[in-house]
This record gives sequence, structure tokens and C-alpha cells, in this order.
Amino acid sequence: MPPWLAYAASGVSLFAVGMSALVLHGEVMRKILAANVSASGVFLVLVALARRAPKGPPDPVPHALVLTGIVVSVSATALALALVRQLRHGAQLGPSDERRR
Amino acid sequence: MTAENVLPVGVLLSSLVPALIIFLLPEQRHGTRTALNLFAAVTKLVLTAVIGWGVVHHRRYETRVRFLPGADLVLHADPFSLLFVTLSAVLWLATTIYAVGYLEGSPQRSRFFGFFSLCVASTMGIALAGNLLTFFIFYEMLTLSTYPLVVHRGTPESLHAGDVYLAYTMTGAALLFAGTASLYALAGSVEFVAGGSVGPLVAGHRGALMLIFFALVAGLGVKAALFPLHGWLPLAMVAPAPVSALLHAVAVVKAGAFGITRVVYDVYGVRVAEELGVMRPLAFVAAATVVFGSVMALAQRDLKRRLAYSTVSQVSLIVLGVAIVGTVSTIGGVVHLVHQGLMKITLFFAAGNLAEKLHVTRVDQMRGVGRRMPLTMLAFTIGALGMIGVPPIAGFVTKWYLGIGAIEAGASWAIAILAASTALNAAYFLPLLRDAWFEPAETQGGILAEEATLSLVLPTVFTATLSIAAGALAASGVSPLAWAKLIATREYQP
Amino acid sequence: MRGVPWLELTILAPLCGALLGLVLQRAVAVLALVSSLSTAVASAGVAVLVARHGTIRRSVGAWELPLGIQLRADGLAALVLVAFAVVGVFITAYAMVHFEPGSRAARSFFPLWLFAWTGLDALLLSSDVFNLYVTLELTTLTSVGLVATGGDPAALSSALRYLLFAMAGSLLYLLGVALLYGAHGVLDLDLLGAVVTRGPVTWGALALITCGLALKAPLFPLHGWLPAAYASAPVPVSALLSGVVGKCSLYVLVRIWLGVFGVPLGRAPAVLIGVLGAAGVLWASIVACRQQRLKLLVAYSSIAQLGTIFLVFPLMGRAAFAGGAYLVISHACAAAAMFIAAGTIEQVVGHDEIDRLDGLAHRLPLTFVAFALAGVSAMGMPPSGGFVAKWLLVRTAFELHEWWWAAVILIGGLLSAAYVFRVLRGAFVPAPITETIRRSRASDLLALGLALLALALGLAPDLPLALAAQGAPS
Amino acid sequence: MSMRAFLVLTVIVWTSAAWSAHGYLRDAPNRLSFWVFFALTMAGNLGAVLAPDVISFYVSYAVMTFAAYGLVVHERTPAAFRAGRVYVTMALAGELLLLAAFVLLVGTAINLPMGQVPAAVAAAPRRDLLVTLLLLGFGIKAGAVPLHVWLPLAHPVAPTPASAVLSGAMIKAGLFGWLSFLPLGHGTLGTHGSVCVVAGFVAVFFGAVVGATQRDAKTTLAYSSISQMGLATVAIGVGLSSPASADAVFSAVALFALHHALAKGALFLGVAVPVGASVGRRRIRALGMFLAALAIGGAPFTSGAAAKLALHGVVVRSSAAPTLDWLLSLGAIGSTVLMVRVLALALARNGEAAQRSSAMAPWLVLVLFPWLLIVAPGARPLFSWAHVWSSTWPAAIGVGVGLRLCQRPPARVPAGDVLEVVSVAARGLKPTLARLLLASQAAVTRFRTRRARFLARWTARIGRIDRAEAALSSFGAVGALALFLIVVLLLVVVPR
Repeated sequence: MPPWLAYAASGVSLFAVGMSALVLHGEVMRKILAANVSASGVFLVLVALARRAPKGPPDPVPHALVLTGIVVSVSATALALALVRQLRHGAQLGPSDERRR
Repeated sequence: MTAENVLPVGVLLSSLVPALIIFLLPEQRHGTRTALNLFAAVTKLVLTAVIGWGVVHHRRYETRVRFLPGADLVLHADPFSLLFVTLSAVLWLATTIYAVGYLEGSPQRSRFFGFFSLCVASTMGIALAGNLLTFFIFYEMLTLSTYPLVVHRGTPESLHAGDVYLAYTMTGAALLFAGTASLYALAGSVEFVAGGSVGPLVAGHRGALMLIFFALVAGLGVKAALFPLHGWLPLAMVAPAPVSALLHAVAVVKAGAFGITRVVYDVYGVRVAEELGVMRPLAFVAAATVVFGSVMALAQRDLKRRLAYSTVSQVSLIVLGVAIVGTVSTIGGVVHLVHQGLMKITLFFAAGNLAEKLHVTRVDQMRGVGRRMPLTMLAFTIGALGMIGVPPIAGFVTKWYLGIGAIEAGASWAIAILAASTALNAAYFLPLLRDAWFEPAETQGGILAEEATLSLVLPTVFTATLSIAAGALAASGVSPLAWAKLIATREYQP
Repeated sequence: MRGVPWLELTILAPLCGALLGLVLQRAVAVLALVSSLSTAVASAGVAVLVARHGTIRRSVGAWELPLGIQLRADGLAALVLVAFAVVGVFITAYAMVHFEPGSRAARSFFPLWLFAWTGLDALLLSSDVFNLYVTLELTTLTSVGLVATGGDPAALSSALRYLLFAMAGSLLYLLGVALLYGAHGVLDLDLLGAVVTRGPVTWGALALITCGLALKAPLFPLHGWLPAAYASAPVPVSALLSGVVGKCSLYVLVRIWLGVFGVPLGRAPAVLIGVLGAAGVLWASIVACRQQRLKLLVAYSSIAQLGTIFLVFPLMGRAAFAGGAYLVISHACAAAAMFIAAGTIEQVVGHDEIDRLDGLAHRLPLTFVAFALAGVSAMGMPPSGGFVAKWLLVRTAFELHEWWWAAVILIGGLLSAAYVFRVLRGAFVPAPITETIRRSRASDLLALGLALLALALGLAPDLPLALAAQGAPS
Repeated sequence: MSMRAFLVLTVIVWTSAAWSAHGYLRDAPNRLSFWVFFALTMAGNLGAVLAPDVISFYVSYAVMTFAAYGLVVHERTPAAFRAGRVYVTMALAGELLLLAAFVLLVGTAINLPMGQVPAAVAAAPRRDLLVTLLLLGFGIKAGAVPLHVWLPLAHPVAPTPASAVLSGAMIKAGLFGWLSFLPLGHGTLGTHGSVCVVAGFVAVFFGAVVGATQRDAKTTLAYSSISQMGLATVAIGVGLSSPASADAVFSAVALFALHHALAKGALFLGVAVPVGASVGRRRIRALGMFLAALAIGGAPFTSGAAAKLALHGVVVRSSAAPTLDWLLSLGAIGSTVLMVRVLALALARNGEAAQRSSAMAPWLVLVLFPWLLIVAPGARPLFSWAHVWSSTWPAAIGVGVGLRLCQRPPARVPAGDVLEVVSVAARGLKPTLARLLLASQAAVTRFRTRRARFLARWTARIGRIDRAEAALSSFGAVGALALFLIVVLLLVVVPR
């Protein structure tokens, strides 16, 4: 197994782990974290793909993609956190509220 | 842009534009609204007359607008469309005058007259449609614009009637849509042509064409109240009398019967339909409806319900005439489109007058009403006798032609249906006439003391007179019969 | 005409408006209106250009591929662009009526909306799978923000749910994109279409991308996040979500299928999508019939309409494609009109429970007229854009001898008639004359305008259909 | 030529009846209604006789038929309404039969001149059916047995002037129809002819026997009409079976119709002629009635004798001439018996319209007019001894029997005879029908309940969608479904 494939495979596993956590965990903060883990998995896949060609410099495009992806991911996380904060702050909802739904 | 291109649209617009203006008019502007309505109705009559003159002189009136791939919007005037246009235009005028009197002082008149005009506009579109898609579009507009009229009173019963009306007509619409779309998919384009246009497809698509035929007829049969698709009609009689007139005579059931005729003659062509073997089932369904409607009418105790079931029966006579292959029966069917309209609108007007003035709504309340409202009951009598087929009222001409047509086509069983229809019609109308005229009245003022107001009586008497004229002058050149003969000959040209 | 960078302007106009709006908070509404109108003009420019010259491509800032960003406008993009721009202008105008000037909600709504619009236009004009991802995210995140502008707990929690579902969908999509890029080394739709072949990577990418977008679109049965989000958001947001933004993921899916997967993978997955779409039509329509709240009813109606649009996948062909496009634009108008009408009702009577609307039509005639006219389009009754779309789809179904799709569309139409008339029938119940409500009629006029647009689409389909045919698959 | 007789009789009977009704109804409450229907019926009747073509005939005939309903129910009594119901049912059936016949006959050529009708009938593709329809259709109007049941109910309940036109003129329209439409002289219709002859004689005797049991002068007169019309039916029957006799049939039936219309009209009006306390008037009335009764009885030197002579001329051409001739004489006995009964019943009481003053003049016209017939040229044989004898002995026997019956009247057969049987049968069927009706109502109710239950069940079933929909919004469900979707997509795309 070439190293890039190993990285890619572990990226996919990370993604899967994140996704299942996103689905299975009731706690909203955990969901947000799970989404981030999942995103990291995807980025790992992309970065791994950049080194797919055995020789020569790595493909620059995946890096650009990953950078953009991270920006997106961070924004989404920030938005999610802001929402959670506002929810708990404004509506006095307990952390377990999300679980009951 | 010649007159030939513009006039069909003009006929359409002469009720569409008033409809829109009426919606925008404030509720209190009754005078303006009435004036506008009457002006529009008269304009439409004039336009219709002009087109009629032109069609007799072999002018071709057609408006064509590009619409969808393989399906233009086409309005054209052929003799058959003109028959329906004229009927609707004349009856619209009568109904408008009637409705103005009937709704005197009731709320929401703006909405009522707006939708009323919209219905008539849709009917004009149905009549003038030059292809199946255009027909369908206006047919559905008719469905939508009649709903507010059916539920106009807003009572739980009328809302229920509206629900049932929608359930039936929308399902019918879906079937019609399916039939139309699949026919377009099969044939590419479906223009209304005398003699039909799907003939070349029969060889390869026999089954499909049969299925499509039944889908189309079932879709149209809902409005035409063919058994067992008639359930909405008797319920819809909770609507005000002018609406019943509209449903039963001016627009709705007529649109269904008109559509079936179009499909049989101008889409499939009578020979093709016969060859496909779909005419016989259609004739049987129509025959069953004739008998069923009459029997049900006999069982009704509510006057308007009785009239409604009578419509179920009578409209199927149109379909029966259309479905029996032969020029004469076609004449009978087509001319009944007009005759039934004239007679049934008279009956509903009269029933409306009775309900309005004397609060007579049940058949057992008819005692002596002939003395109290002589003009109304005279009109009612003419309508009822016409339905039975008493000469020289219009209904007789229909039965005569249907009878001859049935014999000519070797469908002697249809004679039995006609006889049964006549007998049953007599059974449910004659006792009413007896009660009305020969039983003593409960109260009695001076003559005409209790008669309805002029704007209610005038249209009633007018349509009654037309019913007689259409029968008595059937042999003349301008009668509905003469026109129906023209239509039928055209359809049976080789 | 050709010299003007219309494509870029459609993105820049809302972007500038959004940025300026963040700064000049007092004039945010006027700014939004100006930038909406400019966007509309720019979109019209694109449409004219495409209508005349066919598909247009432009590289932003002259950066060439693969690092540069290329914009591409074909007939479908131009049509949807114009339609969304028109609806967008209406929504902006409505928001100016709806939100109190200078309120916190208004200050956050307008910039977010313009950002969303920026993302939307960029998405419509994107030509590669990654840009589609980025623009889709931009639109989604701003939409989540928009839902949250309601500020109440219900809005916040449904926004959060929306966000989490959307993140999951995006990540699935992104992983699919990664697979595609890994296998083929290109991101451009056309280039990918040229090189993509059958194989495990393509299959995986197809599954991931389709599932991700199905989650975001949403396609039945993954629509669980949608009703709450639409129903709890402020009215202008519901209108723009269901009318405009809600079509994004579907658009992306269509683009990718048309450009990449459609040909090599055959019809089986398309039929699967169609089956889910059909199930969605029936399911959502029935659920819509059972709703007690008007906004939820309209939300489920939107899901049903989306389901109908998904039927273009199995019916793939020029006419069905045009039908789908037509359904997108006419539903954009109709859904926005319905939400605005529902919002007006809620605002006036303080609730939107369907069974308690009896007689209200006498007080709010225009509102009900707008709802009714929009309903006509939603039912697919003529004359309306909905009818034209339905006609094209049903006719195609019959041409392919696959009548069951037609049956689904027709039954869906019947069910939609059931829920639309459930609302309308109350309008005919006579009500005692109560005090007339003094309020601005602007919102009614806007709803009516949108509804009339939906109708007008049914009267003159010639031009839009010709536009949609530019660069459409044959 | 002979058809003119119908015009003459129609005009005379209607005119006298109108004249008489003018006085009869002077103070009646429903005068207007009477005159409207009277005028309509008269117009229809005249129109039918004068019609140039089939369609005008049919239209006039129908107008007459339906307008006459107004005359029948004029008194608004339950009996009148019952008679009206029976009348209109039968009349409608007649109209239907005729409509069917005309449709078969002329098709769309509704302007077929009346003169060409018999030939057209003879040439019609379904001649036998057509003739059957015509016989039945007009037979109802002409009171042919067994289609006569309306007649003894309807004629007596109408105001007397109306009875006079119903019995005098209107049933002749049925005869007129037979003469105008049947293909007499255009081929042989043996079966139809025989049936007619048999039915005719049945009518002759049946009418006499049932009529003799009646207690009411007008009902007896109605039965007399049935009996008399039987004679005409016989003649028509002979005409159908032997074409050679056609001319004789025409003139005989026409003469007979004229005679019977006037004499019967006179008898009916006579019932109503008021005499008050005046002995002179009473004697005039008695004399007039007696003369008219003589005519109907076929006594020598009367119009009746002339008519019977003509009928005899027809019958001798038949193959079964002796039998028929003998039966004719037997029938004359019956006629006379009825007349004796009528006179006894009518003269026993004052004119029924004693309080309403009615003109005697129109009645006298009717009484006297028939006597003109015997001075007409061609009536010579009336004065032969043989004829006098052949018309005297049945009359004499009839008078004897009649007087005997007056002393000991037989049990009364209800008016409408056969109809009573039918009504009794119908009454017997009523419970069955009611049960059927109940059963069908129950079936409808059951259907409705089932439908409601079915709908409710399905609504409940569909209601479960709410829970399912709620479940679909959970993260777990969406996650599982998304995973499932991925798997299915892969299964679908990966080729096997």
C-alpha cells in the first residue's frame, strides 16, 4: 500500500467516525466537534491525494482546496457555536435540550 | 392582424376583461357593475353574430399563438364552436339579468359576478379552442372559476358541495390531463379537425388509443355528469339559482358534453372511434346514465335536486346521440346541447323564483303555485313539457332525431331508452305541474300579486320562449337544428 | 453589450451591497434594494447575452485554469439566474415592509440575504465541482444565519439543526469531489465529463455526492430538517429559502449529473432518484394536507414540489429538462408568494392555524387572492408556470412510455389541490363585518405580483423555454 | 273525401260544446283554466284533422292529448285527479307508441304529406311493427279494448261539455289516425286485421255488458262509446285483411264517426241540459235524448241505421261475412240496452247542471243534425223493408232487455273494469315493492356506512404518517437513511 493511500484511507475512516458521531451523539457540542473531525478526514484525503504522483512536486490544487475547505469549515463551526451560545444564553435551555428532540 | 384573427379573441375578451374589471370594482358599485355586465354580454352577442355570419360565408376565423413545443394556443370558430358560443352568450345575457335581480342586496356580489364572467370567458375558450391543449387549459380554468360560485353562500353545505365538486372535477382533470398529454406524446399535435386526426395511428397504437379515449371521456364525463361520475352535480344545487343555471345550462355540464363531442368527432373522428370499438361502451354508459338519472330524479323530494338529476339524465342524451354512429343521431345529440340548455335554464330560473318568492323548495310544496306565480310556472311548464318531449317544444325535436338516428344506426335498443326517459320524465314532472296548476293555492292575492320581480321573470320567460321557438321553428334556416345539421354533415363527410 | 462583465456583475452587485450594508447600517434597506435591482439588471444582461450567443464562459480576473475560477452561463443558468433575481427583488422589497426599519433583525437580514444571493449567483455560474462546493456552503451558511435572525429559541434551534444536516451533506459532497479529483485530476465539469469512466471511484463519488446533495436539497426521506427551519424563520427568510435558496443543491446535482455522471452510469441511479422524488411528492403532499399551520403546509408543499423536480432525473431529455427548469422558476415565484401571504395572515391575526382562518378573506382579500393564484401554479393548473412544467414532464413520461411518473405528478397535483383548497375554502365563509385593518397593502401587492408572475409564466412560456434550451442536453 | 266528415264532426261537436259550456260554466270558479284547456284541445283536434303533413299532425295531436288533461281534472276532485292520472299515463304511452311509429315511418322527412302516408307505411321496411304501433297508439285514443281503461274514468268526471267533446270528437281523432295512417287498400295484413276484428267485437260486447251495470249516465255513455268504437275497429280490421274493401271501409268509418260523434255529443249534453220546473222543457229534453238514443241504438230511419248499413256493406266483403253480420246485429242489441239504461238514468234526475243555466240551443243542434244523414243521397236502402227489419229486431230485443235490467239492475262493475283488476294486483304488489324500496334504501345506507367506515379506517391509517414524519426528523433516522441511500446507490450503479 503506497503511503498516500494509507493517508487517504485513514482520512476516510476519520470521516466515517466523525459522521457516525454526528449522527449518534445527542449532545450538540459533540455533534459540532464530530463535524469538524469529519471535515478533517476529508481534508486528509485531499492532502493525501496531492502526493499521489510518485515523483515531482506535489499537486498544488488539493492544497488550495483544503485551505478553502478549512475556511469554510471554520466559518461553519463558528456559526454553529454562535448559535449554540445564543440558544443557551438567550433561551436558558439546558445542554440536554437537543437530546430530547 | 385581420378581423379573422382578432374576432375569436374578442369573443373571449368580451367576458374576460369585464371579469377583471369587476374584481377591481368596489363592492358598492352595483350600477356600474350591472352596466358593464350587460354591455359585455351584448358585445359578445354582437361579436358572435358577426362570426356566425362569417362562418356561414365560409370565412376562417383563427387566432394562433405559439405556446409550447408542438402545441400552440389556438382559438378558432367552426360551426360547432359557434353553436356553443351562441348558446352560452345568449344564456349568459339571460343569467346576468337574472342574477342581478336574484342577488339584490346580498353580499359579495363583486366576487360573484367576477367569477361568473370568468366562467363564461372560460366557456368561450372551451368553445373556440382549436386543439386539445387549448381546450384543456380553458376547461381547467372553468373548474377553478366555478368553485367560488358553488361555495358562494359559504354555508357548511355549500362548502361540502364545493369539496365534492373539486374532488370530482380535479380527478377528472387529472384523467383528462393524462389523456391529453399522452395523445400529444403519441401524435405530436392534436388539432381539432372535422373527421379527426388520429386515424393514421390506429394501426400501431390500437390499445393506447383506446385507453386514451377512455381517459379523455372519463375526464370529460365528470363535468358531463356521466354515471357514475355525476355525484357532484346534485350536491352543487345548494348554490344560488343563477349558479345552478350556469352549471346546468350555460357552462359546466355543457363543457363536458361539448368536450366529449369534440373528442369523438374532431380528435378521433367518428369512423376511427367506431373502428376502435369505443363508441358502443360510450353509448351504453350514456344510456345507463339516462335511465339512472331519471330514476334518481323520481326519488328526489327537493325540487332543485330533482332538476339536477334530470340534468344528469338529459345531458347523457347528448352523449348518447354523439355515441350512436350516424348523421341523424349526431344531429340529435348536438342540437340537444342547445335544447337542454334552454329548457333546463328555464326550469332552474323558475325554481329559483319559487324559492325566492314563495320559499318553495320541495316538490310537495308546489300546490297551487301556478295561480300565485303564473308566468314563472308557465315557463316551468314549458320547460318540463319540453324535457318530456312534448311537441312543439325543443325537447321533442331532440327525441325525434335521436329516435330516427338510433333506428338508422341499427341501435333500436336506444329507442327503449328514449321511451324510458320520456316516461320517467313525465313521471317526475307531470305531478309537479298538476299540483301547481290544478291544486288550490294556499293563499291567493290578485293575479301577478306574488309574481317575482321583473328581472327574475323576464329571463325566465325569455328562455321559455326560446325553448318553444327552437322547437317550433326547427325547420327554419336559423334554428339550432339547422345549425346542428350543418355540423353533423361536416363531421360525416368522407 | 458584450463588453460589460455581466456575469461578474451578478455576483459583485449583491456582494458590494452586503459589504456596504455591514458598514452603513442605517441605509441598509435602501442599499439592499439598490443592489437587488442592480443584480436583476445584471442577470437580465446575462440572459440577453446567453439568448443571443449561447453558452458564455469567463475567467475571473483573467486567471486561467486550474487555479483560476471560471464562470459559465448556459441557458439553464441564465434562466434560473433571472428568475431568482426577479424573485429576489420582490423578497428584498417585502423585507423592507416586513422588518421595522433600523431594527436588529433588519440589520442582520439584509447583509446576510445579499451574501446568500452572492453565493447563489456564484453557484449558478460555477463551472467546477469545487466552486460549486464553496458557493453552496456560502449560500447554506448565510441561510442558516437568516433562519436564526428570528432570534427566538425555535428559530435558533431549527437553524442549528439545519446547519448540522447541511454540514454533513457538504462533507459527503466534498469527499465525493475529493474522490473525483483523485481519480481524474480535474474539477471542471466539462473536463470531468470527458474523462469520467465507470469504476469504483466514480461509483463512490456518485454515491457520496448524490447522498450529500440529497440531504441538503432535501430529497425524501432526508427532509427532516426542513419544515421546522422554514416554519420558524421570519417570513422573508422562509420565502427566499423555499423559493430561491432551496433549489441550490438540486441545481448542483443536476449540473453534476448532466455534466459528469449522466452518460456513463446509465439510468439505474437516475431511476432511484426519481423513485425517491416520487415518494417525496406523495409523502410530503399527504403530510401537507394534514398540517395545522399554514407555514408548515407551505413548507411541505415545497418538499413535494422539489420531489417533482427530481423526476427530471429519470425523464432526462430536452423536454423534461425544460420542464424541470420551468418548475424551478415558477415554484420560486409561487412559493415566495405563498409564504408572503402566509406571513401576512400570521401578522394580522397572530396565528396561522388553518382551521381558524374562516372568513378572514373578507378582511384580507388581496392576501387570499395572492395565495389562491400561487396555489393555482402549485397545483399545476392552467394557466400557470406550474402547468407548463407539469405538461412538459408528463408528456415526456408518456413519450418514454413510463406512465407511472405521469401518474405520480398527477396524483401530486390532486393532493396539492386538496391542501391549497383546504386553505381557500375558509375564505368563503361569511364573516361578520369587523373593523377594517389599517395596514400597508405593500406586502399583499408583492405577494400578488409574485403570484401573477407565476401565472404569467404559464401564458408565455415560449421565451423562457427558448432560453432554457440554450446549451441544454439534447 | 270521406275525411271531410271528420272535419265536419269536429267543428260541429266543438262548437256546440263551447256554446253549451258558455252557460254551463258561467259561475264556475276555474273558468279561465277550463277555457284555456278547452281552446288548446280544440286547436289540437282541428289541427290534427287539417294537418297537411305528418309533423303538423303529430304536433297538433300531442297538443290535443296533453291539453285534454286540463279538461279531465277540471273539477279538482280526487276522482278527477285519479282519472287524470290514468288518462295521462295512457295518453303518454300512446304518444310514445305513435312517436316510435312516426320515427319509423318518416325518418327525417317529417314533411311527408298526409296523402302519401298509407303508401309509405305499406312500403316501410318494418311494416308490421309499424302497423302494430299505429294500431296501439291510436287505439288508446279510440278506446279500443283493452286500451280503453282511461275512458270510462275520464269522460264522466269532466264537466259535461268537455265529456261531450272527449267522447264525441276526441276519440274520433283516434279513428282519424287509423284511417290516415293505416295502409288500407295497400296490401293485406291478415293477422292485424283478424286481431282488430276480434278486438272490435270484444269491445262491442264487453262495453255493452260492463256499461249495462253502471249507475251513472255519463259512465254508461262512456261504455257505450267503447262499445261503438268496437264496431269501427271491426271495420278497420276488415279493411286491413282485405284491400279490396278499403273504399267501403273509408266511407263507412267516416259516416259512422260522424253519426256517433253527433249522437253521443247530443246524449252527453243532454245529461246536462237544465229543465228546471218547466214541463215543456223537460219533455223536449226527454224527446231529444230519446231521438239520440235511437240513433245510437241503430233504430230504423236513424243516422245509426245509416252507419250500420255502411258497416254491413264492409262486413259482407269479409271472408267470414255471415258470422260477422250476425255479430253486428247482436251488437246492436247491446247498444240499445245501454241506451235504455242511459235514458232511464238520465231522465230520472233533472239535468245535473240545474243550477247552472245552460243553453238548450246547442244541444238541439246536435240532436237534430244527424237526421240530415238519412236524407242524404245514397241513403235509399235505409228505407228498404229488409233493412228496417234487420235494424228493428235487435233494437226491440234491446229495449226489452234494457227495461228488464232497469227493474232489477245487475251488480255494478267498477268503472275502469280491467284497470281495477290491475290496481288490485298492484295493491297486492305494494308490500313487495315497499320491501324492495326499503331493501334498496337499506343497501344504500349500508353502502354509505361502509364507505364512511372505510374512509375513516384509511384516514386513521394515513394518520400514522404523522408519527412517521416526526420520526424522520431525528438525526438517527436521517443518518441511517443517508447510509442506506449510499448503499443502495452503490448497489444500483455497480454492475453485477
